[in-house]
Amino acid sequence: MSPQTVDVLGAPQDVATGLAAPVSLVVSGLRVQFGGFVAVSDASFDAHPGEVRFLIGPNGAGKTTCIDAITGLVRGTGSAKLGDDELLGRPVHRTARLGVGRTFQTASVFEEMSVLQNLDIAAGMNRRSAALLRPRRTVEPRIEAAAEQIGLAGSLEQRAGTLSHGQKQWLEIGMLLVQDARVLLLDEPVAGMSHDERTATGTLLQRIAEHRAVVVVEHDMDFMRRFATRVTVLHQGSVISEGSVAHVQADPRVQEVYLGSAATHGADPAEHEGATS
Amino acid sequence: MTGGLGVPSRRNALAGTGALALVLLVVAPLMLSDFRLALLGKFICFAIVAVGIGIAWGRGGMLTLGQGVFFGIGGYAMAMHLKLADAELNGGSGVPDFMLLYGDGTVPGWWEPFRSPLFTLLAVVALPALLATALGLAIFKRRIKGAYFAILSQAMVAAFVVLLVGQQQTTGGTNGLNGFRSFFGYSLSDPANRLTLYYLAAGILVAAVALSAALQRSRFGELLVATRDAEERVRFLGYDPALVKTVAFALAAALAGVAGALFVPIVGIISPADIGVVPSIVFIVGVAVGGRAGLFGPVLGAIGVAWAETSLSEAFPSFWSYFQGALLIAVIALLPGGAASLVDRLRERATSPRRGASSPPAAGAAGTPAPAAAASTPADRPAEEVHP
Amino acid sequence: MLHRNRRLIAVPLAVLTGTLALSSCGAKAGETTAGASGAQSCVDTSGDSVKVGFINSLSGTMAISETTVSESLKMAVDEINAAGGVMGKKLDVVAEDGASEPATFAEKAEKLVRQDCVAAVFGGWTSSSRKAMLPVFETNNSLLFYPVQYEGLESSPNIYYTGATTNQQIIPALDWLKEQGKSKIFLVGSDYVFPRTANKIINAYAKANGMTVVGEEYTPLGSTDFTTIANKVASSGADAVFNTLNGDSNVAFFRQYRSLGLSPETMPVVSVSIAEEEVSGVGVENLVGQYTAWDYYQTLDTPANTKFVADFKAAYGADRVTSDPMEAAYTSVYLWKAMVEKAGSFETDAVNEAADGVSFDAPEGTVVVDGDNNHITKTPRIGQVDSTGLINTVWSAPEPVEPDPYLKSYPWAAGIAG
Amino acid sequence: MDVIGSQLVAGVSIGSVLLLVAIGLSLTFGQMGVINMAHGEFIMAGAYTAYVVQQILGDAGLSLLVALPVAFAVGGALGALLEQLLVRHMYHRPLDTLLATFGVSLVLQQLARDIFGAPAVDVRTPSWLQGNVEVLGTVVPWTRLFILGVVVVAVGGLALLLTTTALGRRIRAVVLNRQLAETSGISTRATDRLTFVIGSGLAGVAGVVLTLVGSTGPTLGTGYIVDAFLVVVAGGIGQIRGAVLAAFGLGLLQAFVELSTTASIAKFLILVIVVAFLQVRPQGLFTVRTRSLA
Repeated sequence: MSPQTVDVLGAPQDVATGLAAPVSLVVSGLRVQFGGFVAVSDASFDAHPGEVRFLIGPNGAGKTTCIDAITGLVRGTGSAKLGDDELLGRPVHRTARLGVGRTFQTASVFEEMSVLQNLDIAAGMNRRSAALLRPRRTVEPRIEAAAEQIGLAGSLEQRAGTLSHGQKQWLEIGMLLVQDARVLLLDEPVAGMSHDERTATGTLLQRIAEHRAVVVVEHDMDFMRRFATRVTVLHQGSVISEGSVAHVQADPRVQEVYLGSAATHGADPAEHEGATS
Repeated sequence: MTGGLGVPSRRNALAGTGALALVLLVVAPLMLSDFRLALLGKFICFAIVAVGIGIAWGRGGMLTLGQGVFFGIGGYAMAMHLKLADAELNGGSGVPDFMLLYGDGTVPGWWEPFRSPLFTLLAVVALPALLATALGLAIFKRRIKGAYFAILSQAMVAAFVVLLVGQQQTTGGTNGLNGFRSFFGYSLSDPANRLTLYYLAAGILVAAVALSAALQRSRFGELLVATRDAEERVRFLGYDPALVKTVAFALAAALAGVAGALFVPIVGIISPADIGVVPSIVFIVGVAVGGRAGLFGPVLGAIGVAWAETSLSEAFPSFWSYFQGALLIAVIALLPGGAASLVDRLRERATSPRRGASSPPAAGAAGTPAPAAAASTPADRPAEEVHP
Repeated sequence: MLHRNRRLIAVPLAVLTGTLALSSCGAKAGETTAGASGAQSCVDTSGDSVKVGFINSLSGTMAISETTVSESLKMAVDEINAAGGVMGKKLDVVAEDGASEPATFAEKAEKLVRQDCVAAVFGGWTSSSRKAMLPVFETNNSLLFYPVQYEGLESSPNIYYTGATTNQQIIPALDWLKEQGKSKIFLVGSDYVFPRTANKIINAYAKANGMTVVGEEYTPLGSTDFTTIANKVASSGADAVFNTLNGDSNVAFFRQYRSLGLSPETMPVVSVSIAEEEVSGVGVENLVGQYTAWDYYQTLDTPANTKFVADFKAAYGADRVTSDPMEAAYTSVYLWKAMVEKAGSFETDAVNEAADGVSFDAPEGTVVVDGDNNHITKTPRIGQVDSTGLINTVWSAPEPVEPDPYLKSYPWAAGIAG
Repeated sequence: MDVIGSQLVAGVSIGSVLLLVAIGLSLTFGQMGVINMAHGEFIMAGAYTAYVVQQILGDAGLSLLVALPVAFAVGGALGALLEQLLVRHMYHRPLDTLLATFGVSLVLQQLARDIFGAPAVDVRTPSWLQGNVEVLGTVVPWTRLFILGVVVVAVGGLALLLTTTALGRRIRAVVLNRQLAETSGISTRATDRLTFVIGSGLAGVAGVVLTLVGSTGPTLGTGYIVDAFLVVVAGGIGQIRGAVLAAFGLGLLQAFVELSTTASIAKFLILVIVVAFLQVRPQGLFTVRTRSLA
């Protein structure tokens, strides 16, 4: 069985958990400041269900900081709305409860626990306290489905710490799925993956995006070209270009930014990464 | 098997708990002289504290150097009740003896509720739990953790002791409270009643272990470990780690309170020397030696260390300090999982040649498309830094 | 595996309720008199030796003082054994460490009495250790000999108090201060039962004798910062300080006191917890000329003391000193021997019966047991620290003072004993 | 006001002792996120060093001055030993280090008891430190001024070291971001060890100075350790200025609270105030975003 053949991420499940219909993430005028240093000066972008939104830019452009601000890890001003809910100014766990899920640059799973335990915890945000006090007796259908989706259905009892790097990142995505995140913010989800793994991940993301908003921060330009629906380019804390992959690649400002820093970062969208595909 | 986390399987937990109950409730009373049995009763009190520490520290990562506060609250609550009850015995004045001697001969208002046995029993559990909840929410909401939390909890116990010592007229000062004659109407000088007390303590310890086992196997138990290992991740999954930790901390506090309340009639005294900075760390020592994260490690460690102290210090008083220090250093440095992990390690060596060699499950390799390739290259990167 | 999980908790709970139901058949409080039920004495006097117990803190904070007591106890036992023992039986010592913790004292006392079956126990220092042990001795109806001056207000049929009670130390010291024309007293003490009780007595005494207490300060045990308290003392206008500080705190207090320019001439300090043993630790230079109140000093000129000091130095080193608690401990063993021999029995009740009027020519002079309260007569003495660290008697009560732990013979003390 | 003046002086004098016992701890805690429970015993070792030096040299004045550097060396050596044998192996487990070093403190205390005996030993105060001087209308003992002087020299020296030397820059770099420092070619191993030596050496110096205040016994250090931790925590990790402010703040607080209540209540209130303060500023007075505690 492969992710392509089983669809468990669709409407039935959302209905089952009572989550509202898919909604969009709209960020406008986001600004983050650390002391005197402005990490993000004025970022506006949006992400809608049905599209995979890529957030790219050279190192230090403020991509991860944007995610940090949206998820409440750092304080930002401006606005980030999920549907009608303003996300900024909430504690991290409240933001998460509104349906915002994120991954980290280094896959952050509970290493000591089994895959099943990882997923079960991620699925538990809305459990009542009484349910928390009981042991887990069965594998919930949505967990089983998500495990299927991320290709770990056969490894439910495996300790997460023993998973391969790529598997950990899938597990993390799986956790967002069972968490019923309405918007997924993924920070470099394919870092360190082989080409095949990247392809599988990209396909997975496209499927997820059918019912949820997906934002991907990525350096891998080849990956972006293959799977991005729309792209937002950040540079020094503000948006310099936005649009389809083709549009962004053609934008002279983007080329300038990437060429200017290509020598140090090796992230020229047109030349460097393209050569490997 | 639920896998990982050092949680014993249900069968093992049940067998272990049963064995513990058998030893404490049947074997020990048959084998030990009544003096040694009373000693064991005292160690059982420490073991009940240890079960709580196992939950808070072993499972939750909160190194609490302040369990003496909760132990003390439970102990003093019980001691106050016993003093008041004794004072009413045989048509007494209702004023505890030490207040007549050192105070102004009147019972302060905050003592009065402890005349009620029901209130006292409630207070023994609820007061420590409430205090821990209040402190926990305050501390954990502010994301104070790790070493900061340890130091704060230690400062807390230091403050508590200073307060107790300074209020001699109402707390007995350094003398503490002692000289109890009865326990809920039963004479404490009757050996039959003392035996009952022992059974009570042993029974509560067994119940505490069972509670801890149930907790470890519950979803909450898993969440607690997750919070210990990656607090931020838990937060991003929509949980408030402060709440998770507070619940565990309050549970540990309640267990310490119950232990303190049992300690009072068994040992016959509660004083600041039993609950200060050093006793609070010594509570930890037993847990560390036995194995902090396991189910039985804390219990066996606490009883074992206390037993060793009593028997070794009888023979060589100064040697004990060296031994205790060296034991702590050796266990923490070489065997952080405690004695329990030694057993696991031996068992593992016996069953499988190498830990890392256990191959990823076949289903994962066969059933997935492209990801399958990755499964064969286990990227065993060093464990993520654990925030204690 | 994941399913079918029965409640783990059910089994132990059943066990618990079962055991409770089974075993709750003991005596109700008040039904039996204390001591009667658990007091089957196991003391074995059939052989040619009999066991006695020592209980002193050999570790922890109190080890400083209590090891010396254990040494003089040992010396007394060795002497008695060399002279043929008690009623022809050699004494076997079982020594236990109280570890400076009251709960440990209670535990070890219980062990000595019930496990080792000793005929009598000697030791204890702090009030808290005595209070902790008291129920053990009363429940098992056995004997403790307690050798340290204390706060009084206690008298148990199972404890013999061979140190001074308040009317043999505190009150004589106040009499002496009054005699010296000191009328404004500053009280400094550690925060525990002895200083608090002593100061309660001092306040009552002052009221009745036209003296004023111009300040009363307590510091936590072990406190080493006396900046503020010394400032308060210096600016109080007191003409004497009554010091009930314990142990290490004295060092810090006297250092600070001295560096503020205060001296024995301008504002003498009378200490009741500094004996010869403590002087060197506090520093002779800090104490020279200051006063102490005890019933025994190493410098006493009695034949018994000359021998006691010489023997002690021979046993433990020429540089060692002897002090009041050591002497009281030494005396306690001999008093017990005399009581046992008068009773002709090691039984607690028989010994108690015989106790009244038993006397011993102690290093401090002849002491007599008062069978009413189990204390002994003692001769209060004010001493002054000299430059060698020894304490010389500057005032002595004309005759031994009868013990009065509840201060019944002092009208002004009416409210103190509750 | 007479009283205010005297309590100001008292507060500064309490604060200077607090600062001296805490400054070394603050350094090691900040550098490595490690709580050294044996710090108190290093202080005790310093105090006994003063005693031994005085026994050898005889003259109280000379021996005090000699003891200061010797105690620094003794403390530093103990620190190096501890770091080498224990702390560096447990770098990722700060709480375990806390417990293991508590074990070390038990052993060191008993060692002192066995070597020097349980009773306190007498370290004499030099004649040139006896007596007092009037400051702000208050009589101030020379010993207290001397302690203040030692504190100023120690803290000033440390500040200079951190700001002007290469070692100091390395230490600050590691405190700010250990990984980055490591990748920039700084040997964190060497830096850790040196920091530990300096921090422990300062504990030794504190021990010498404490012989001027209180008694010198095996439990000397335990009396100060909780207070020292509070200073470190209240001041903020790895922050010298934080430790300075916290120490003198707590000292003054203690002096003035004690004036109107008792010493016991004052001590209790101080602890409560620090806990409450950490509610407002969990990272202490001054904050560095350190990797170990962020």
